[in-house]
Amino acid sequence: MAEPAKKLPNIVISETLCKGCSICVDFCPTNVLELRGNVVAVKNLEACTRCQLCDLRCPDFAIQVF
Amino acid sequence: MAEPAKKLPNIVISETLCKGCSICVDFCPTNVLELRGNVVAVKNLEACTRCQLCDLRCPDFAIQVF
Amino acid sequence: MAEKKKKLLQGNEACAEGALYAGCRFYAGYPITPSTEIAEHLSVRLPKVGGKFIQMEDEIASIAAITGASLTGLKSMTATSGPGFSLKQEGIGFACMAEVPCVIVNVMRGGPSTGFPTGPSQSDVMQAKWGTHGDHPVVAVAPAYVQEILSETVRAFNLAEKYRTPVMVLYDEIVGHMREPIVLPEKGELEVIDRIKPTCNSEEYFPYDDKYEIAPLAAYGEGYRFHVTGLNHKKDGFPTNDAKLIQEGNERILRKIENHKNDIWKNEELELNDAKIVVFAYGSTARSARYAVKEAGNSGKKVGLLRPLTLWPFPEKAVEELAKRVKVIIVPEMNMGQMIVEVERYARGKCEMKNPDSQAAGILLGKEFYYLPPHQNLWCGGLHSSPVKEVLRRPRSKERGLRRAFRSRWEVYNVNSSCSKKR
Amino acid sequence: MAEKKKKLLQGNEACAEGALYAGCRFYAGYPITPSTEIAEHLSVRLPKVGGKFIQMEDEIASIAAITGASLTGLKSMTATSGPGFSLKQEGIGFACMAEVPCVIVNVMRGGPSTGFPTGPSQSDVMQAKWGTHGDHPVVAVAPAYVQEILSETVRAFNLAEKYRTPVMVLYDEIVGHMREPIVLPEKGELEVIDRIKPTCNSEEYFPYDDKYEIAPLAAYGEGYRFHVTGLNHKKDGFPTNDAKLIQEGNERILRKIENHKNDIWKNEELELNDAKIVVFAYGSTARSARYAVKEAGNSGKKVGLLRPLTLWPFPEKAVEELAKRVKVIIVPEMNMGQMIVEVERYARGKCEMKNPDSQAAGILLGKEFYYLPPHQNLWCGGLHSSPVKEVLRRPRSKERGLRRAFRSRWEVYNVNSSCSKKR
Amino acid sequence: MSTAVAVKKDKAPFDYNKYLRPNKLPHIWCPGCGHGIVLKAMLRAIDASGLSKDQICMVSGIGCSSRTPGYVDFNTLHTLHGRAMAYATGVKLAKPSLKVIVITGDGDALAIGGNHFIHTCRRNIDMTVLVYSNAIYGMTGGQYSPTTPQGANATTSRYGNIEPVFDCCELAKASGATFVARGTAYHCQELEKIIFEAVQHKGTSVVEILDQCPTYYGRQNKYKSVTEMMEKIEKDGTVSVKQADKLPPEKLQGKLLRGVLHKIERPEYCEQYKKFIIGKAQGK
Amino acid sequence: MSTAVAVKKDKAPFDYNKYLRPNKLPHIWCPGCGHGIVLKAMLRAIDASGLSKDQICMVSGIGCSSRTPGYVDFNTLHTLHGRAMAYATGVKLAKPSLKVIVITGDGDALAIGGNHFIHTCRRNIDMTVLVYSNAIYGMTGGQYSPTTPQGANATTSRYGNIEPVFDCCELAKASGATFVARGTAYHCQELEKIIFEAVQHKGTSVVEILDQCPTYYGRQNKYKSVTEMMEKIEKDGTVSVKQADKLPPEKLQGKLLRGVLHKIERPEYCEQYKKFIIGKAQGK
Amino acid sequence: MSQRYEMRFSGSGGQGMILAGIIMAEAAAIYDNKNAVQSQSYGPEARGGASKAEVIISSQPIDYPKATGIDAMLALTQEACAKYCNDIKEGGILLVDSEEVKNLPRGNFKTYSFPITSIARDELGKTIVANIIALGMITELTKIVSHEAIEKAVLARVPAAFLDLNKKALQIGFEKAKAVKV
Amino acid sequence: MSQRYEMRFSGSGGQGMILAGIIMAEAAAIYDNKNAVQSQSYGPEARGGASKAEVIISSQPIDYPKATGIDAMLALTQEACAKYCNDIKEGGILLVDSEEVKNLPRGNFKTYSFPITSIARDELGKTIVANIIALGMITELTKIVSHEAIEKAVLARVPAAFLDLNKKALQIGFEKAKAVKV
Ligand SMILES: Cc1ncc(C[n+]2csc(CCOP(=O)(O)OP(=O)(O)O)c2C)c(N)n1
Ligand SMILES: Cc1ncc(C[n+]2csc(CCOP(=O)(O)OP(=O)(O)O)c2C)c(N)n1
Ligand code: SF4
Ligand code: SF4
Ligand code: SF4
Ligand code: SF4
Ligand code: SF4
Ligand code: SF4
Ligand SMILES: [Mg+2]
Ligand SMILES: [Mg+2]
Repeated sequence: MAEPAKKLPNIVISETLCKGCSICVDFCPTNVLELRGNVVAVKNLEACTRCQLCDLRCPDFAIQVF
Repeated sequence: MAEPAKKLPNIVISETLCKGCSICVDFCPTNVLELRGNVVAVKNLEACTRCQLCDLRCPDFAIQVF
Repeated sequence: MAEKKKKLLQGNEACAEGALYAGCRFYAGYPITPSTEIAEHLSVRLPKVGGKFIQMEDEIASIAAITGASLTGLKSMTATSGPGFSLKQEGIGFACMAEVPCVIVNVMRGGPSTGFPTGPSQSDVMQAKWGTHGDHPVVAVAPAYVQEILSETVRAFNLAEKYRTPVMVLYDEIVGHMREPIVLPEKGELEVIDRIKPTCNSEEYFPYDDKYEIAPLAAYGEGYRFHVTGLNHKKDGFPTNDAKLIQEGNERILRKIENHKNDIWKNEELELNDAKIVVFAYGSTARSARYAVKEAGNSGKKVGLLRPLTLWPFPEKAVEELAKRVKVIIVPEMNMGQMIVEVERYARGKCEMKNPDSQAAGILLGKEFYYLPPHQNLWCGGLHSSPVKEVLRRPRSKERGLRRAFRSRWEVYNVNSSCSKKR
Repeated sequence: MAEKKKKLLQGNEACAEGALYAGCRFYAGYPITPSTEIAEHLSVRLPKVGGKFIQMEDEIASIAAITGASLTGLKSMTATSGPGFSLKQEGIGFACMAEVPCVIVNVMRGGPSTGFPTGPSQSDVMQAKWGTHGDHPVVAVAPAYVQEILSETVRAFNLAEKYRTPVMVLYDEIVGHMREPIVLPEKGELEVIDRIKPTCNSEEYFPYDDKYEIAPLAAYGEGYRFHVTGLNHKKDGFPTNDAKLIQEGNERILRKIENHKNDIWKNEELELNDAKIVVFAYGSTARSARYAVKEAGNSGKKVGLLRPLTLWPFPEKAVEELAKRVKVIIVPEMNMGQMIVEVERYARGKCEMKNPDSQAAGILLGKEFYYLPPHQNLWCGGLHSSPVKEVLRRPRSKERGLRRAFRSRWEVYNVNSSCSKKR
Repeated sequence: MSTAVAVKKDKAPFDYNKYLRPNKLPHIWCPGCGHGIVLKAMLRAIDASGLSKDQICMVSGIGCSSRTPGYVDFNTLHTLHGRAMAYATGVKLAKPSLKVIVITGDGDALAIGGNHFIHTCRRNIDMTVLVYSNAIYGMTGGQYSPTTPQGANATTSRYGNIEPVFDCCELAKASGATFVARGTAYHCQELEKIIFEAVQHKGTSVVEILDQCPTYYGRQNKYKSVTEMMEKIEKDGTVSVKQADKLPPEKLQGKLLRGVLHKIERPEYCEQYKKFIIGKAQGK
Repeated sequence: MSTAVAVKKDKAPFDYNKYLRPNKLPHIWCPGCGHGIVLKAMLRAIDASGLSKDQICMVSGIGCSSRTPGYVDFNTLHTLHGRAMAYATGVKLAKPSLKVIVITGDGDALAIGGNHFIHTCRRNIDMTVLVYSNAIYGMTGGQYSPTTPQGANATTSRYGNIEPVFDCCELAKASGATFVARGTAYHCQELEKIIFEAVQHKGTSVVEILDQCPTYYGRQNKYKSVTEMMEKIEKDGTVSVKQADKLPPEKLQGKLLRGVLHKIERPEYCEQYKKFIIGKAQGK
Repeated sequence: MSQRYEMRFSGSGGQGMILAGIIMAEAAAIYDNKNAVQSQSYGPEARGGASKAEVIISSQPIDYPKATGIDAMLALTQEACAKYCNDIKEGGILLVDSEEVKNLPRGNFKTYSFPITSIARDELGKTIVANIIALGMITELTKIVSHEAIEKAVLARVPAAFLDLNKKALQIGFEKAKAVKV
Repeated sequence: MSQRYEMRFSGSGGQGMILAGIIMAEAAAIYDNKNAVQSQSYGPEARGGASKAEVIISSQPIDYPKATGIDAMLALTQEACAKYCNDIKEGGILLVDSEEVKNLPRGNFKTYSFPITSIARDELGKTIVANIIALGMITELTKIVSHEAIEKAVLARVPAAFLDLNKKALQIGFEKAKAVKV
């Protein structure tokens, strides 16, 4: 937290839309995401490469990365 | 008529079945048949080679040769 | 010059001309006897006015295509006969549910099944009402003359557009294939109704807006991007599972016809004033009935004719009132008894109805309209008297087109009161 | 042990079991809610007894396949729901015309069109009668309980085989998806009728021999090389254009049902003896009616129930007789009013019929069967009294499966005579 | 009426009566209609196959072509327009011992019946499907069909048909049929052999047979005679697969191939059903 | 709920809302259903094509897949099971200025809708047909479809499916479609490009899109997760046409090709109608 | 019914009987301002075998559209004659092609037998106009429509290239009929 | 109607609510020889969201097949509870999973809140048997079927490999219910 602000990606998740299918979790190349209960959550934001594969494969318009 | 009996073919035509379509006439290789009115008739029996093409192509079961 | 406008047209051609007059610009169909001439005529005539004709792969595709076309704003029609009409049923239900105006012509032939393709019948009239699943609105007209086929086809389009619903035109092989001189109406001579389009802006547009009795219908591609579905839907067109909305929606599509029966009904009434015997007949059977009624009149008998040109909604009011004041209603049909179901229902036991089991002396109708040469087609004659008996015993068998199944049993009714002559 | 034989089955499973019990050995179908479980069950069960199950490409192919299969001698069935039933209509007509025994199940859902696929309805009952073009015989049964689905399916097969005709089994999503304990009948417990096969030699065999009322039906491949067509045909099965033979053929296929209505009819009668108010109800609506009739009886009111298990041919005799001696017949239906057409027709004005326009105080029926918890489902109660009014004002909207369209207007009837309690 | 002298016994004419129903001739087909020629080739092929009449079930739809079953002494089923193969599927699966032959027209099989056509091929259920392909709806009086050539006249294409045609054989093959062939009424002896082979085949065999409708197709398209139709469409419009190999591409332009075009082995539906479905269900 | 720090503006996420109808999400599809992935790829492709929303008419049949039009802000028509292409034909011919896109399922397009499918392709009428192919009837709860693999389980094939499958792309091609391609939900970016190309094409373009129904197909066939389905069926079960050239035949065994499989030019139906029918009728 | 005049034109498919019926109906309805209804036989029959067209002419509106008793009938073939002749009224007229119809039906009607087709062939070189000759004859025999009307009707229905031919055929018909009548 | 006993089992799709309903109906109908009717919710709802099964038990034949006033209801999720609780009768019973259902509905009925799913996980290692534990509890709470009947019904419906597990789950249910009741 005391480190200089890295250019971290934005990951926007809609809890109301996410159905917890786990597609984004399983296909994230750098293991950024995880399911918490029935909704996806970010567990390792630093690792995100902004590849947007999670968004592209999410069937539910529930996650976006920029 | 006075000649010795040649082994002439038999051509059997059914007047009730023949519809006079002319297929047999037109496709007879040796020009044996002709239409008389609406029914086929033999005009040159001697020329018949017994190829049976007339029978094979008659749609109406109306002519047989043997 | 009168001659200029008079033309000898076949019933099916008149139907096609009626469609063109009404502004039909899209036809999709699949050939079937005895309706095919409608398609053939339109395949030539439609492109001349910039309209589209397409022969689809089957009847199901045809009703689908005209429904799709109608949603782009074109007045659309298909025509068929029994087997094709059966196939179209699911698609007709869709058009009812989605409230898409279109016209479906059924030139009736002998059924059931493939039946007797070149013979006439009137045996799809109940199918027109009940053929598709679920409760749905039904409007059907039944012309009897070639000229009338033209004008009723125009009326069918008008009703379809006005009430946003499929409308059926039902006639039989006899009038379909017959030629009669007709006068082609000039522009403006017959009323032509176009569908109402929305004027609001697109955000405020609801394709099933219940603030209207019949909501305006936008055309695809004109800025109103609306949704159409065969599922029960809300006023915005999107599906709903809400029982109340479902009930309301279903009631609404029925009510829009129910509430306007007076506008849709059309009957010809002949000699009804003080007739005690009335014939209820439609389509080409009514031609015979009409003839017979006139004959009866000529010989001083009071016989009336109620000829519905609108078969559905059923002319219940006319029948109900009639039943209260006549002695008997006779319903000759070129089928085994179909519209009689409704006639009996609305007669409510108030008058006598033809009893098919009665073989007593009486009036000869229905089948005999055709079996008998007109001078023998008696309004009153004993069953046991000679001309009638003769006919009953040996119907001449050549005129096969006309000898088709009418009612299953003798069309005989005992009405002594009006029976004056005996031969 | 009674426990051994009792089983909790879903209505659709009971239908499949009934088919197997009746000897069904061929099923062809296409999935559709809410009938699919019949196919699913038979896909597992049929091959165990050497029978054949096939999922066809659509519903049209399905009715075709079972008709073909039946002609090889196998008892055959298909099942569907509204949209599929509409598509099968042409094929049903063929089976009628060709006199091929088969059973068609329609598990009714909300219509028209795609409608409300998971909701129940009774809105295809008139379609069952009139859905295909042309005059044709119709036999349809309408079970209301899971046990009855089994036994009526058996009866449907029996009637189909006995009368060489398609027979329909009509029930709705409620009973189709409900589970009830039923007792699987042992072999011999229920009657099973097999079709009559010819015994004559093949030269003397006519598939439509009019010397029989119902001609024996040979199976393909057993030496009788007969012809089957959907065209009008002679007794030898070959097409004819002869009007007389056409008429006779059409009449014969109608007459074979007409003449045996007594054998085909089946009604449950409850408390009819001296009831002045009678409910005419079938299928799952009749379950509510039955409950209500019992309740009325408990509170000392004479209310009866006529519950037809055979919907077609219509129980005209029962209704006609009833109408002569009761004051009112009430016809609650899970549709906008279908069988009421026939009830009204055969009542012939002899008794009062529920007048849908009457909003006076009176009996609450139909929709309210379901809307109301049973203790409020009053046989007699003022419209303006509280429990009723409350319900009319705000139907609870959760129980959507049951809140579907019944009759279009309030099911209210004014019968002062039997109105004793007011709340 | 008959002219007979001597006899060459070995060339005895084929006895069609063996397979025809008594007193049904003359058939309803018009003078010169190709359907009769095809019927005869089929009967000779069936005769060669040695099948018994009781064993054959012939199923058809609706159309002039579909009237065929009425004339032949088999188990015959004349069904609904387009549905022949669906009825036939029921017959075959219910009683696999029957040899099922479907007679259908280009309209019946490829227009309204297209779906049953492709699904029958897909299942590879054992039946022989003969498509009498005359490029027109004959029965209803000459409307264009999915095989009417582009530019041709029909009562619903008075300005010339713009609809592209189906290649029936390609469609059958892509759908899964395991035997696909084409013949013509003109090449009636070759046709007989093709039908014979089709009947022998286990699985769905489809034969498209080009024949002629002089009444509607011929008249509307200005053919002077049936003979001209047969020559131009059937003879000159086709090349046999065997010849085709030897011809330069220019010569094949616009010609349809005749002969067996596709033949593979694939498990048959009824046998699969018996083996895998009934077998497993009964725990065998 | 959202975790945001800095932004790389050039990689702005795609704004689906531009094409979605307000308040219609969440959609009815099950967790993990592939249909949502396909929908998104399609919207990106449409966006790339620059078509206006008013110009697009999206037509579907009945099925889970066919619910798509309800979510998108075009002129939308949700019709009857199997009939989408017939309705679409009416729309297109009546108003050729509309860009028609048909959304259909494997059951909708290839089972009950097979006939309209092949005839649409034959006519080469301008429309893009997207077949959401999940090898099952999803909407009715998991019965086998014409694309369910042999041996697979479904609620009507508890002993293992014996029905051979259709190759949707082969069928489209044999029927006359002028653009035929295959994509998968897994390869969602490639899919976007394929759909883009299909939409650009003039004539009938068919794209078979392999996607997954975890609820019925997955559960019944013992897939442990959606991810496993996508990997085994969509990723490992396919090879792109480009790679395929470089692979030895063994490696292609049992795999479906991805990419544009067929693309030719042929006159389009509505244009032909205008030119030849209306043109001649009006004597132009 | 006396104001109904019922006609039947019969022959074999291709002899133009339906066209003859249509022309007669048009003559009556359009050029003579009467009412007319024309119908024809459909079905397998239309293929090959006997073919017929019926025309009913009346000064009144025509309700019942089919023939009930034939006032005048034309038969160009034996088959058609045998098949359709039995509805001819007492006092009606039957016109047959004498070369085709050898067995004349008996009945209380007048029969005119005339080599219509050979006349067409011999005098005009085209058998195709036999139907027009017949129309001329039947017009003259029945007087149910005027010469002018039938001529207008014929000319309106035939291709421009054959106007003269058909006009001649009609004239021949008129004349031959006058001859047979006497 | 007093002899009707109406039960509702609700939760989310996949929690085995329909199976619970079926087992309860079988216990009543087959092993306790009463009448029973079981129904369930269909439709898009069945996918994902709340799911429910209803059972009506009676000593009399059951005509009206749907619930009219619930005597006993189970809710394993908050959504199901909110959606379906409003038909509970006065004096009825509501059993909820205490970890899932936080907002308890109010009404004139007894509510039992209990960590059913965690018990399943903690004591049996399988959340899948939560429905069976719930069945045990509701049997004990309502006494509408006998312990023997419900046990037979459970064992008849579960795979052989899991007989013991389910037997235990049921027992736990009985016992926990006794505990909450006191
Ligand atoms: C459902 C249905 N639609 C249409 C028809 C009318 N119909 C009968 S045969 C036919 C076409 C026949 O064409 P084809 O199959 O090519 O046979 P052909 O007569 O050319 O031998 C049509 C459209 C019908 N009988 N049933
Ligand atoms: C005429 C008709 N038959 C059957 C059905 C039932 N039905 C609805 S969707 C469907 C299958 C859908 O499968 P598919 O097209 O593959 O779509 P998916 O749900 O798999 O996306 C069926 C059989 C129907 N609605 N209408
Ligand atoms: S953008 Fe790529 S790296 Fe980042 S979370 Fe999504 S899939 Fe993982
Ligand atoms: S892919 Fe979408 S719906 Fe699935 S878990 Fe990820 S965000 Fe949620
Ligand atoms: S057998 Fe051959 S040669 Fe003889 S007539 Fe027939 S076609 Fe001619
Ligand atoms: S082919 Fe047959 S029908 Fe034709 S002319 Fe010859 S014999 Fe007669
Ligand atoms: S109409 Fe054509 S296909 Fe039909 S019988 Fe005549 S020639 Fe043959
Ligand atoms: S049932 Fe299958 S296809 Fe339908 S929404 Fe669920 S996962 Fe998708
Ligand atoms: Mg053809
Ligand atoms: Mg699918």
